[in-house]
Amino acid sequence: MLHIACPWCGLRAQSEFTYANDGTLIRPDLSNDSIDDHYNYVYARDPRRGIQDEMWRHSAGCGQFLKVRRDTLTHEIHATGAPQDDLDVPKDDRS
Amino acid sequence: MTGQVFRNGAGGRIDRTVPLSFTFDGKNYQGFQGDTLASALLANGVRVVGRSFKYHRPRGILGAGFEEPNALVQLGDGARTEPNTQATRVELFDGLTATSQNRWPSLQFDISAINGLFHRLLPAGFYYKTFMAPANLWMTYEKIIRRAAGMGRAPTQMDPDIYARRFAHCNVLVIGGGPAGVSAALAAGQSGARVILAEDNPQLSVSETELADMDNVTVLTRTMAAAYYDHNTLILSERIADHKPAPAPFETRQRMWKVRAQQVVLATGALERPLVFPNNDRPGVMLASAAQCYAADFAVRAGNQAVVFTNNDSAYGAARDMKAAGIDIAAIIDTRPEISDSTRELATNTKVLTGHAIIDVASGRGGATRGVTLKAIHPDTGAPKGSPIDIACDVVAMSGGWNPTIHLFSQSKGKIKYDGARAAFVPGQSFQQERSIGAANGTFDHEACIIEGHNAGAAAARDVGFDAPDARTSPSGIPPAAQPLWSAPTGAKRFVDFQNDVTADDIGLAYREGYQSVEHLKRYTTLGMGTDQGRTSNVNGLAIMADHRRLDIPEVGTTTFRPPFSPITLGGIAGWHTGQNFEATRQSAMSAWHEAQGATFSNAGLWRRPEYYPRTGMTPAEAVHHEARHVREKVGVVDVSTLGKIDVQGRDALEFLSRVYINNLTKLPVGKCRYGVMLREDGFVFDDGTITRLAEMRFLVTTTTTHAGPVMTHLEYLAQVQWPELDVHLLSVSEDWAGIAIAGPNSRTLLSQLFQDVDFANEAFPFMGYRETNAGGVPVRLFRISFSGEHAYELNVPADYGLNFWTALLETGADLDVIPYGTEAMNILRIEKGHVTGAELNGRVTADDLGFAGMMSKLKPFVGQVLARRDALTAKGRRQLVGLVPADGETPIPAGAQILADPDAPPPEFTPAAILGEVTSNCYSPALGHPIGLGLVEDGSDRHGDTLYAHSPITSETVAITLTNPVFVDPAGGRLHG
Amino acid sequence: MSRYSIFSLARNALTGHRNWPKAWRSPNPKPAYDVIIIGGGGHGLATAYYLAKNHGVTNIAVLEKGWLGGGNTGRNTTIVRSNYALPGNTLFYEHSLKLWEGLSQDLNFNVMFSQRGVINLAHSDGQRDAYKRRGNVMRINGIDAEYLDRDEVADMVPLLDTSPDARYPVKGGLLQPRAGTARHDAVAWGYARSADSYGVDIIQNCEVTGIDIENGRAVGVQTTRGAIKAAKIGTAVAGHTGHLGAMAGLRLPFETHVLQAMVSEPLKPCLDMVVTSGVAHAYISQSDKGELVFGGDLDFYPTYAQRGNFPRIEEVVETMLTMFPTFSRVRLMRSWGGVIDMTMDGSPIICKTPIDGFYIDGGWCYGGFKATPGSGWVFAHTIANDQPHELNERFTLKRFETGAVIDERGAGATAHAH
Amino acid sequence: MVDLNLSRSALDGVFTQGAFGAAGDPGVTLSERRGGALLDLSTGDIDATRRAIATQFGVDLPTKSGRTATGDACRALWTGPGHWLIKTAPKPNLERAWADAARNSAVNDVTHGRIVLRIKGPSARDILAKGCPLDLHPTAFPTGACAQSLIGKINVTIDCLDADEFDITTGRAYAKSLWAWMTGAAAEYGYRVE
Repeated sequence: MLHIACPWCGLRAQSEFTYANDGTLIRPDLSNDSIDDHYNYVYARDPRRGIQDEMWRHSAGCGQFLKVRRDTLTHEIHATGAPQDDLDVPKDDRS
Repeated sequence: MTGQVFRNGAGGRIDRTVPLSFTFDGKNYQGFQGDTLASALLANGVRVVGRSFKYHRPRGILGAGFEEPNALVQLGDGARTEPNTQATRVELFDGLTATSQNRWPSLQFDISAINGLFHRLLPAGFYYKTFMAPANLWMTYEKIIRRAAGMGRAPTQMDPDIYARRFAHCNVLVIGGGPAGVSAALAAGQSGARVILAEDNPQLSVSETELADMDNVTVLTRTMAAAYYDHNTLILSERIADHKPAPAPFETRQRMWKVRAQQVVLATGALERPLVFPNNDRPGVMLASAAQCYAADFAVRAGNQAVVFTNNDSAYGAARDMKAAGIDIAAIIDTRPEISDSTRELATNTKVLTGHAIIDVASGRGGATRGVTLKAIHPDTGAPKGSPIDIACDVVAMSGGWNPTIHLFSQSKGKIKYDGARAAFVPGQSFQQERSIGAANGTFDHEACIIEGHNAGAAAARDVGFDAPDARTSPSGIPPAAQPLWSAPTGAKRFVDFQNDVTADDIGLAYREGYQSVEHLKRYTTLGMGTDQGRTSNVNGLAIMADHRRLDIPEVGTTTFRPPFSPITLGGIAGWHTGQNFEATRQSAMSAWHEAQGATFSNAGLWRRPEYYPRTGMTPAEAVHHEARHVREKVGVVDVSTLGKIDVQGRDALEFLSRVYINNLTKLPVGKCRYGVMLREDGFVFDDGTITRLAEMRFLVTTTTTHAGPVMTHLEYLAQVQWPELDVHLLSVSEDWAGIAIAGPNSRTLLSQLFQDVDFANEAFPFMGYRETNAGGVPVRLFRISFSGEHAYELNVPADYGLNFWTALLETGADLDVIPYGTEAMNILRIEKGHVTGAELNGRVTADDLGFAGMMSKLKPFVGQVLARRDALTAKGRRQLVGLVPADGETPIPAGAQILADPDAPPPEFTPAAILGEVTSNCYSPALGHPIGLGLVEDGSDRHGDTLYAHSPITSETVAITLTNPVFVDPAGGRLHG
Repeated sequence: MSRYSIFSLARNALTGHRNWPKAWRSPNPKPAYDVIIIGGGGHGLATAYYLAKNHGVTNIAVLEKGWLGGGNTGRNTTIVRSNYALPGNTLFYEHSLKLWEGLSQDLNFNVMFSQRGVINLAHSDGQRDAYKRRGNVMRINGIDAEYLDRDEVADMVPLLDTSPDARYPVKGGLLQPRAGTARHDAVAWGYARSADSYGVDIIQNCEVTGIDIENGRAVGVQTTRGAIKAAKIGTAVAGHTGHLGAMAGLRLPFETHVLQAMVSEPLKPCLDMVVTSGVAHAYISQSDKGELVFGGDLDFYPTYAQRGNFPRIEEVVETMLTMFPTFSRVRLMRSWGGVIDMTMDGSPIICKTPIDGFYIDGGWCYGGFKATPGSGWVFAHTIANDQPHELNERFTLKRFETGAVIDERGAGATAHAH
Repeated sequence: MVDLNLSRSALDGVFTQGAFGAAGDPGVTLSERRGGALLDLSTGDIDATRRAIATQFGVDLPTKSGRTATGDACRALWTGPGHWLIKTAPKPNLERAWADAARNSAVNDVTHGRIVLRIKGPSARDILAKGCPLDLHPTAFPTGACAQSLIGKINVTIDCLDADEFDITTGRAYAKSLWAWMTGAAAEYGYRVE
């Protein structure tokens, strides 16, 4: 069972969370009406055998979405943060 | 103590003051408190306890614990019966009943043993090569195969017992209560760390009062560590009441622990390997450690005269203990050409034949062992040579070396490695926060185990910040005894996997046919696929395959160790959450009232909703029609509490909603509602509902019952992740407000009577209007919206008042003839009005398909807008919402029918049948007096007036239907607006 | 190929089964082939077999990174059915089912296709109608289907809880009598043996590490056993299609997820059908060995690790015991996980790609095993003719761009809800 | 005219008082808490909101996750970043007053949408651990801690009032299921209902 460090609530069990989406997806701007750009947002994915950023939700906790950097080969979690956080920046240095 | 002829008068860990009666295959026996079923059977001289899977050969007890492949019994009967139970792990209790398995008609005479005669026709994988002709007979063959397979019988009555699960957290979890594990738990416990120690046996191997006195240490006995998952989560299965005839009242039978441990210490011990030689499955052939265990722990002699057969030193200790218990050791047969002096000292006064091996086991009555034949073996090749020697015996105690129990280590993703000196796989690099110690780590020396345990326990505690005792120095340099693997190179029926009847020849056949990878070997021969999961067979099987392939064992590889370590009950895994408790149930504030009226219920997500209220003298259908008709004629109330309700507040609430609904909302004033539709990002319709502007910056939006959760998640995702700059606060208030719809011509009068301070006149409170009032101190929200198509309102009150308002409406409206109606009537009313719900909102329709194109704002961007423009979503030929009426005006439209032009068209070959559409909803319309339906039909909007067929071959119904406008009742909306 | 039969078995018994030939050769890779199939599971081997048998293409290598059938072929719950509702799926899966019906004889290898019937339980009126709707599509397309009422279900599945006050009462069920189960490993072995007999090179322990593309055309692969050239390259690598696609520079509408399955200890026959429940996702059958075989939903997070976690096992077992309460004292023997390509509409992709000579067969979501023969058959057609068969012309990558998705569950563009 | 102001608990008629389950000293006492008000507070401006709440309720909203703060007749539970559950004596029109006054924040009166169960006794932590994945050891979840988590499959807010005393808040519609879970879990320890 995974244990995920919610950036707000601390380390919690997998059953409190739901996986939401690829964590790198940025929705096209509202003014953007390109079908291609929306296709890429909605459908295209870059599979990562290894470390990838994901969006999860602490659905049975604080309800917040969080970014999770996780290894898809080992299930190790290397970092978590708020949705807008850059996980490359160490936690203490994030604004 | 009659009958326990193989029990010694003294010794062992049993309590002779507590005699216990039990039955096996209907026969009565006696044992003692502290016995296992296996030890008690052996004490009574019961040798044959089961039949093998394929050849139905008689089998006896091989081991003394987890490793047991043969002695599987059907435990108990009736509701508490339990198949495939290892007799070696069943604690004896008074009144225990057990039955042997996989034999018919009896254990002594098993018809299927005839399979043994045809064994030449039944090599590994024989079924892949035969039973193919004639093709239509396979299902018959299969029935016979199925009947022959299986083992125990599943219970057919409800399990009366209670199972529980629980979570636990600790700093250090120690698995295994042997010397190493206890030592580790002590060291970790002394540091103050929170420690859990789990041991499968009823007691720890060493009595340890210091451990028991530590508040920070939890000792769980009768607890098997079943699985090791990610992030140091382990599953433990605790047997609380299995050693009793039945649990006490309210007592839990088994408790499954889900432990999150910061550090784990695995002290899971080692299991002995059998040796592979002809007829090594005869009852009486057992593991040396098992014979030793029965002698030492249970004071049971496994037989009268034993031959010990070994390739390593450990069996000499077993021989000593067996001899001490009174078993005559006829000889120790050692495959090694030489043994050390210290080893030989252990066998003083016992005949030792080195460089020899057993090449056959003779059987007597019932198949039990009565002697062995030996030969000298070639020191390099292991091939038998010279003349045979016969020795009479009724026990063969064999030892092929030891396998560290690395299952949990392997499950933890630790890398295992082959240790040639120990001839075994041992833990290599750990992956998680884990340490393996003691025999599980290939350390077999008692003192070394204790020190290794101490050091691991202390280090684990130190790693999580506790001040733990210092490491002790291990008496290193104790070499493991040389234990070359040995198996007889030839001879019939050399069993490798006892439970699945896999022989060395089967492995040879797999090799010759190319099933050489370990996984192919396993799958082709079924090696290691029994309930014991290959505990006694895997390494021997690998060694034989390696030998064929002329590879070293590690080059052959191993199969993956899958959870659970040893089988665990399904009841224990599910705990509370089965049957009625499978999932939570959501109830509205009026649920109890509906129940009291005898309503039937249906599930909508987790909610239970009343379908209709029975009426005396009416069939269910008549009652439903009555409710629907009554709403059109008078007034009815329906519980709509289950609709999703989301409170949306903030400076940007309007902007946010404009982005997620297709509607233009900028002109929605405070005090008004609007019907709204949401698309998914992919452009298809997601959900519909109403949007009400409660205040300048506050909205209440509703969702369908089943989509409430997904819609909330969707909105939160957008608000939190994609548009964090918007000031918007979302809260699900579905359960805060009870919802009641009041529908029908009399609804206005009814509400006017109840809320006298509200002006219900059309101008003051028009269709799609919203009003708030306060009734006796209770805040009330009134919406003039309609799902039924009638003049109607929805009323929201804080949920605790819901039941009171419901009954108040019924009381107040008694003169107006108000009745309650359920979801069935509601469904009829909305079909009559052409309103869509689940079957139409099927996740594959566009807004245009449902006739909502006009709602789609062109003035602003919204979610789904762009991908809704894709070719396939805008092409001609899409299915559109239509009304359906039977062409003859009376035949019911079959539910789930498909709509075609030609119901007699033959089935196609490669191009899908020409189906034009489907019936999505259907009912009898009391308002119209005939059946109606809704459907999605290709270009349906252009086909009004066409006649097609609603074709339902699955119910043998075909009905000519005419396509119409989907709004059957009041298409002009006079009732709504009036 | 030496023929298998009761007679050959008897003949070989006389020589102690010492003379059985290898089921397939283990050749070293040649420098070049007409076609390379990446993936030595059921789909890849079936593709090679049908390329040889139906299209006369025999200069083929099947490259397998591990052991044959070690991916999802050997990890599934062995259910075979064709009870689909949407055009594209219906006839494709039915064609596959028809191939299953003759497969043991075609391959001369008993794949133990057991047509014991699959029942989908309906737990509400809405679900009942939906199953009828699906059953009608099947019947109109010439596929067998029957609607059972509650009592008929209870007769066929006596241990199922069909009481009206159950948490999710059984209202009825959709039965496909010709559906059933098969022996999963045997399918890979049977195809391997037959493909081998046509001269197909089956190369195990050969992992593809790169796809060579020249001028927009795939010309070969890099492997752990060297570079191999080929005129055409097809992938059939359940769970890893996205990864291989990325090697060729394609971004695909996939996520890779783990699906767990499990078996109980073996029991005497007590469940004769395959039973699936629609409310709580679960499917259960009993193997010929007597084990109850069951599974449910994904673990619901992307992963390439063939291991799942316990919460899903708990939920599947909860569901199973809610359906079959008397199995409470039966024990779980083994659980495992397989990784699967989840597409954004739940339906597979079998098509040419924008790269000439590079074809993909993937996106099987939960359902790849039953598709094995059909998938191989149409994929072989697609590779041989450089255009799809009618049966797979809808299974394109393009459909996500145009919106012509095949979304049986109506769950939309998510890769883990189908 | 009927009396409309009649509030009913979701657990009306669901339980009776008395001792149940295993014999002996009860492991816990279960009871429903009613009478107070519950407010859900969400803000994008934490400082301003804390000032406003301090003025209105005399409680200093906790900003650390999993913490509670107690004022005169009020208890505030941290339920998320910028999010609190405030338990207080009923005050009229809080929600409306707030909506008119505050910006970049929202208040909802959720008194009637939730139920609160109290579990108290030596077995309380063991019982909760049967369904709650939190580490409930007193060192990890001490008096004054709160958390949102699961019990069984039901979302709950757990408020640790004392060493062996907890208030469990959940959605009103789940009341019966949570009650069934609690009593089912407590039966092996014995429990009293008050």
